[in-house]
Amino acid sequence: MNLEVDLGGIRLANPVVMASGTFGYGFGYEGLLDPDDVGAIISKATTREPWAGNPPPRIAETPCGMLNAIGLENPGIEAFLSEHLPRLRRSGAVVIVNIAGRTFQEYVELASMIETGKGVAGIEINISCPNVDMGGMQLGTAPGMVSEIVKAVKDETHLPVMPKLSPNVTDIVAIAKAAESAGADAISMINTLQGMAVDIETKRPVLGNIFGGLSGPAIKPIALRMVYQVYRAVDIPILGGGGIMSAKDAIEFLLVGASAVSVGTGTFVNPRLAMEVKAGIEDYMERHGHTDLREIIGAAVS
Amino acid sequence: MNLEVDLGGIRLANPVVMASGTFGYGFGYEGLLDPDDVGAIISKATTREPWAGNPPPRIAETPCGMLNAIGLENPGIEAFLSEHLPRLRRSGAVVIVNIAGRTFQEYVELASMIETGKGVAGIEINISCPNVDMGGMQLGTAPGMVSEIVKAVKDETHLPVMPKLSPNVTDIVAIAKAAESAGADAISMINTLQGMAVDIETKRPVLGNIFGGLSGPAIKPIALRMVYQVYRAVDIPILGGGGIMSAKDAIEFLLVGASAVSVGTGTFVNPRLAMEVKAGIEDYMERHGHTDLREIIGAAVS
Amino acid sequence: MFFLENTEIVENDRVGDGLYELKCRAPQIAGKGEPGQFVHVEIKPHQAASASPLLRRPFSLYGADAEQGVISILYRIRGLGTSLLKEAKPGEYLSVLGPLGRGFTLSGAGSVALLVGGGMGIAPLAYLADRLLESGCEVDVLYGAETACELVALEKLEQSGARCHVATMDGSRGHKGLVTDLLARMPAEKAADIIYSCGPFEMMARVARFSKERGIPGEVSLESNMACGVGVCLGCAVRLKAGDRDYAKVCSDGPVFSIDQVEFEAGEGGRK
Amino acid sequence: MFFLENTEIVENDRVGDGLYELKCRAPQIAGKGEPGQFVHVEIKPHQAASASPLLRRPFSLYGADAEQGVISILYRIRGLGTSLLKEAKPGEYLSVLGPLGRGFTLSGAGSVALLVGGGMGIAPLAYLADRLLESGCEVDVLYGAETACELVALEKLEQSGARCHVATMDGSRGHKGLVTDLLARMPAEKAADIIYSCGPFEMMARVARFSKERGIPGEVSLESNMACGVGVCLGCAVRLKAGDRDYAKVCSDGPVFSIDQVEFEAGEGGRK
Ligand SMILES: Cc1cc2nc3c(=O)[nH]c(=O)nc-3n(C[C@H](O)[C@H](O)[C@H](O)COP(=O)(O)OP(=O)(O)OC[C@H]3O[C@@H](n4cnc5c(N)ncnc54)[C@H](O)[C@@H]3O)c2cc1C
Ligand SMILES: Cc1cc2nc3c(=O)[nH]c(=O)nc-3n(C[C@H](O)[C@H](O)[C@H](O)COP(=O)(O)OP(=O)(O)OC[C@H]3O[C@@H](n4cnc5c(N)ncnc54)[C@H](O)[C@@H]3O)c2cc1C
Ligand SMILES: Cc1cc2nc3c(=O)[nH]c(=O)nc-3n(C[C@H](O)[C@H](O)[C@H](O)COP(=O)(O)O)c2cc1C
Ligand SMILES: Cc1cc2nc3c(=O)[nH]c(=O)nc-3n(C[C@H](O)[C@H](O)[C@H](O)COP(=O)(O)O)c2cc1C
Ligand code: FES
Ligand code: FES
Repeated sequence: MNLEVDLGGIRLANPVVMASGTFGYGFGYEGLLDPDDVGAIISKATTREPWAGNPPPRIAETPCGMLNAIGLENPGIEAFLSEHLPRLRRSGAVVIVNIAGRTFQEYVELASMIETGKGVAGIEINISCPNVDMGGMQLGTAPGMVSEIVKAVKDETHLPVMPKLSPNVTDIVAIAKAAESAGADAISMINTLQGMAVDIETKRPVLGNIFGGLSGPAIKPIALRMVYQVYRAVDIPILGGGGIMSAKDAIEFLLVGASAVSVGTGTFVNPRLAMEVKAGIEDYMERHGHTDLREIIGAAVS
Repeated sequence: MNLEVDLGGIRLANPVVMASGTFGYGFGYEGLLDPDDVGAIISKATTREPWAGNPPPRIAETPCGMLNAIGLENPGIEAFLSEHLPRLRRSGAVVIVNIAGRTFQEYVELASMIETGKGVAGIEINISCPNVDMGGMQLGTAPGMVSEIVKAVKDETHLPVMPKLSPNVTDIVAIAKAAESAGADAISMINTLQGMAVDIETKRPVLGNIFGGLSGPAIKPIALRMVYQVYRAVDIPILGGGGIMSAKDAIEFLLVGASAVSVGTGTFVNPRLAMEVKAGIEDYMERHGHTDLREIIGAAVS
Repeated sequence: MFFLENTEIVENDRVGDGLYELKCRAPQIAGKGEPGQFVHVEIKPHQAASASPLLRRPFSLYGADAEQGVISILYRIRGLGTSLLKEAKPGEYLSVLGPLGRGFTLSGAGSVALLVGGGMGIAPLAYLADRLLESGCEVDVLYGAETACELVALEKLEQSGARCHVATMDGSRGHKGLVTDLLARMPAEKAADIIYSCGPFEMMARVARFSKERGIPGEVSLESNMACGVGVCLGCAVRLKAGDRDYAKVCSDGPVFSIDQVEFEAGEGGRK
Repeated sequence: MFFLENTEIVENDRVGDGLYELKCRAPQIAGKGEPGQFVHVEIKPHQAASASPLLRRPFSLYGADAEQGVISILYRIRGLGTSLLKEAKPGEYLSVLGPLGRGFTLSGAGSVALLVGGGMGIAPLAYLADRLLESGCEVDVLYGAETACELVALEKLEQSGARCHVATMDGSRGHKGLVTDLLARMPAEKAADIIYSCGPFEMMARVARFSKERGIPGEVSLESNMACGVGVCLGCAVRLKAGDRDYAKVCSDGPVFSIDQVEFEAGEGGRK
């Protein structure tokens, strides 16, 4: 059974990828999930300088979902490259680095620093960070802006570049196309939907940041729809996810056109989920008489 | 205890409104929920001519949510005015008519026909029907278009006009402001989020229409966030909803700025939900020492 | 006229592989529920405020005892809802909405009724057989299943006095093959005065062909995904005939339709 | 080092009004779990594939018997998760992740430990008392609750040999008032060698003041909403001191922190 996929130049032994921000730097679940068993690990968003993140509470549970407002807390690219990356490399994992910036220049610097760092398989551009402003407009929600960032990052690196799209947009297809034209090697989708929760006893928003990003099963129907739409519109591969809690969910994403799937919130619930998803995809393929993953990618799209 | 609210000129005895499309024409739950006990009833979307609707399956359940792709099946405005409206009026209910068109002209005609019909308290403009195109762009997703429709309808009627916003947009605030400037008396939000479901055994989308609208508790965090944002930006009252399943959920919407709340999918689960929500709001107000609903509207917004 | 009852579970027993029968105290529904009508059941584990599963689940009445005030349903484990329903224990409560929809038209005393059911389709037919027999009809039931141990309604049917003819796909009981194979064995003349059928689409399609060939009127019970169950959401639409412009609502125009109202020949997808 | 165990429930009993004690067979966690560490419990009614509640729920170890391979937690019904947890029956299975976090630093033999707990804060302290007594410490416990019948850990504490001093808000047992009122009654000199505390923020704030005044070192256990429980999501952040730039992770830097690491004076919000 062939589970290998090529995610825009990133070769994955299997299509199950750990979503950014939900697997730290690869070792939080040591003993339960080995970094080199999954298709790839996408590291927590890294910024040019260390970020402290948002005031607590940062987490709230919602029906079949959760809100997070971590606010990109991270130690900065230098600490990432010197401390976390070497350890991850030694594990044999395929590492994709998720980068986030406040300015154009930050993205460019991040990309060039990663290019020179060794052992990175690709760059995921976080153009969908919900709490960062750029030129008054929310980043990642205008095709022109996405196109410019992708171009700038591509110019700076030889690594495969994969923008991660925000679902908080009117026209996801326009954004995906802009990314493709700008030279993106693959597309990652979806990031969280912006939401909030309210405590009726204190009459205050639950999150310290008021707004947070909604993830988990609640958003799966929206994510599937967007992957389906984008798959019909672009030719580059898609890393699809949002609410994957089982192999069945992952297969849904493959059928609507994802070449690989990302598991995020699901890992918090079931730390071994990624491995179960991988095994479940194999079972499914066997049951349906498929020998190559490519046979099911996009099979439900007409 | 004063539960009365003024929804842009529509006087409601209590803030609980039956959402369009989820209560038919007011008599589906006869014996369980009386049309005149709720704040208002918003009738199923009515179009100029009868519409047959979408091919089945039209319904799919998703985690804490449901997708529907009814496709605005309805008997047309003439049948509505002659058959359904008179019966609803006799019940003593406050009736808001939800209208949907394919063209500008249709909205204008619908508005003028309703103006002359008797006993309607207001018009909800469905500018967020997910499966209707207008000039190549999805209706209700561009501020300019929303503004034009609101103006055209306002020109045609003396009734309070309330556009119902689509959440499938990058900037809900811009749309709400456009509606306000165009003369909208209130804002209704949110309609469903576009989503889909996949059957991995048949490898086909579940819905006959492929895409459908996501409603239910899954979308509540998104709806709350949007109401919060719009409340800060406009001065007209908001009818808020999306995923309300309990008085607690409804109070969350009031606290983020809704003057009244709409109950949709929740009625399918609990046909008496609207009455339980009303009672629960009263309990809450008593417990927190409030005597007027206005004291809690927007109380969580800073 | 229907009711929303908070019903106490009296019994919820495994009656076969993945098959359960649930009885609950719902006096109002039991007093009104006719064969072919269904109930819409809220499934909330331990009555907690969980929104998953969200929607109610529709099940045909398998029995309704007006005197005892008890209704029963027969169900197969399919997904989340039924998996949780099977864990509900006697003494716990379920919110049940019903009786809903249009049931079977009961044929008059002295007539011969032919009931053709497969799988869970037997549930409404078993209740129908009871009522037909009570009112003095003769009842033949063609009852199909994958294997003998799935014929969970057989005892009930035989006890009530129906003539049962069985088919199983694996031949473990009765005819080996499709239940509709048994139709060919029916007497060429006056096989029945009326036919009632519920089950898989292909089975009903064959029954419909038989009904047409023999000129025997009949009724079938259809299924569809449902939200409200009472006719307000328009979610359960089916196109009865390929050419129809309009859709019928399974929940309130049906679930029982006259057999000639429904076009089976175009296939299940063809009617969409 | 932690484990993911599919544990069989041995006991899940009501021990007070809205209070339950759950014991389950988790040999690996029982063999490793130290006082102050917690377990992260998946709550899936009947092990069904429902995603509501979604996240695991954190509970302090109330006991861990390495020989029997059994752990216990003491919990209060709060919302959806705990309401469903209380319905889980012996023989059913729960997925438990643990032991997680940094527990209390055990003080050496011969030392005197002062434990101050309120409400569910008693859970980790009761387990701590056990271990301290085993290793030859003297243990004073100041134990506060709303009312006498909520003092559910009292018997266990007394049996283990701890000296218990009780306060209830309604005066139904022990001192009437705050448990921290009892601090004033402690001997002015050498009240204890070390203080451990867990409970409401205000209570811990008073304990911290006492610790400072008397110059007795101590540790507190904090709470925070959690997603992963293992340090990867950064969701459980707390700012320990008002001026801090960085946040600490309750799940992996804590939940136990040195009492002087935490600034209580600015109030709970002040540290945000
Ligand atoms: C009028 C009517 C009568 C029925 N009578 C019976 C009966 O007597 N016994 C029995 O075992 N089953 C019956 N069914 C089917 C039963 O409703 C489904 O098996 C059940 O809803 C599955 O729920 P689930 O959560 O286990 O499955 P899931 O697949 O998890 O359900 C997901 C969603 O799909 C819907 N769904 C899935 N299958 C069906 C289906 N076949 N029909 C309608 N909706 C479906 C569910 O209601 C739910 O909203 C009947 C259906 C209808 C419409
Ligand atoms: C380290 C630690 C140890 C704990 N030990 C115990 C214990 O021994 N006994 C006990 O009764 N409780 C303990 N708690 C609190 C317990 O986790 C919550 O009461 C429980 O999660 C509530 O879940 P629910 O679904 O019933 O409530 P809901 O309010 O429905 O929960 C909704 C969400 O909020 C979170 N949440 C709610 N309250 C808390 C809280 N106080 N702390 C963290 N998250 C919360 C839940 O985990 C969930 O994600 C501990 C919490 C932490 C962080
Ligand atoms: C706690 C948390 C932290 C996250 N941090 C990041 C991040 O740093 N960068 C990023 O691109 N996405 C981040 N995400 C988004 C996830 O990578 C993922 O796209 C999203 O959660 C949807 O998938 P899921 O439903 O499987 O979690 C985060 C999500 C969560 C829940
Ligand atoms: C079956 C169904 C039909 C609907 N039909 C309409 C409609 O005709 N017009 C409209 O404006 N909204 C329609 N809606 C949207 C609801 O009015 C409501 O805005 C949405 O479902 C979110 O609220 P809820 O989560 O409480 O259902 C429909 C929703 C459902 C579920
Ligand atoms: S299920 Fe709502 S109309 Fe039939
Ligand atoms: S809960 Fe995830 S880091 Fe603490």
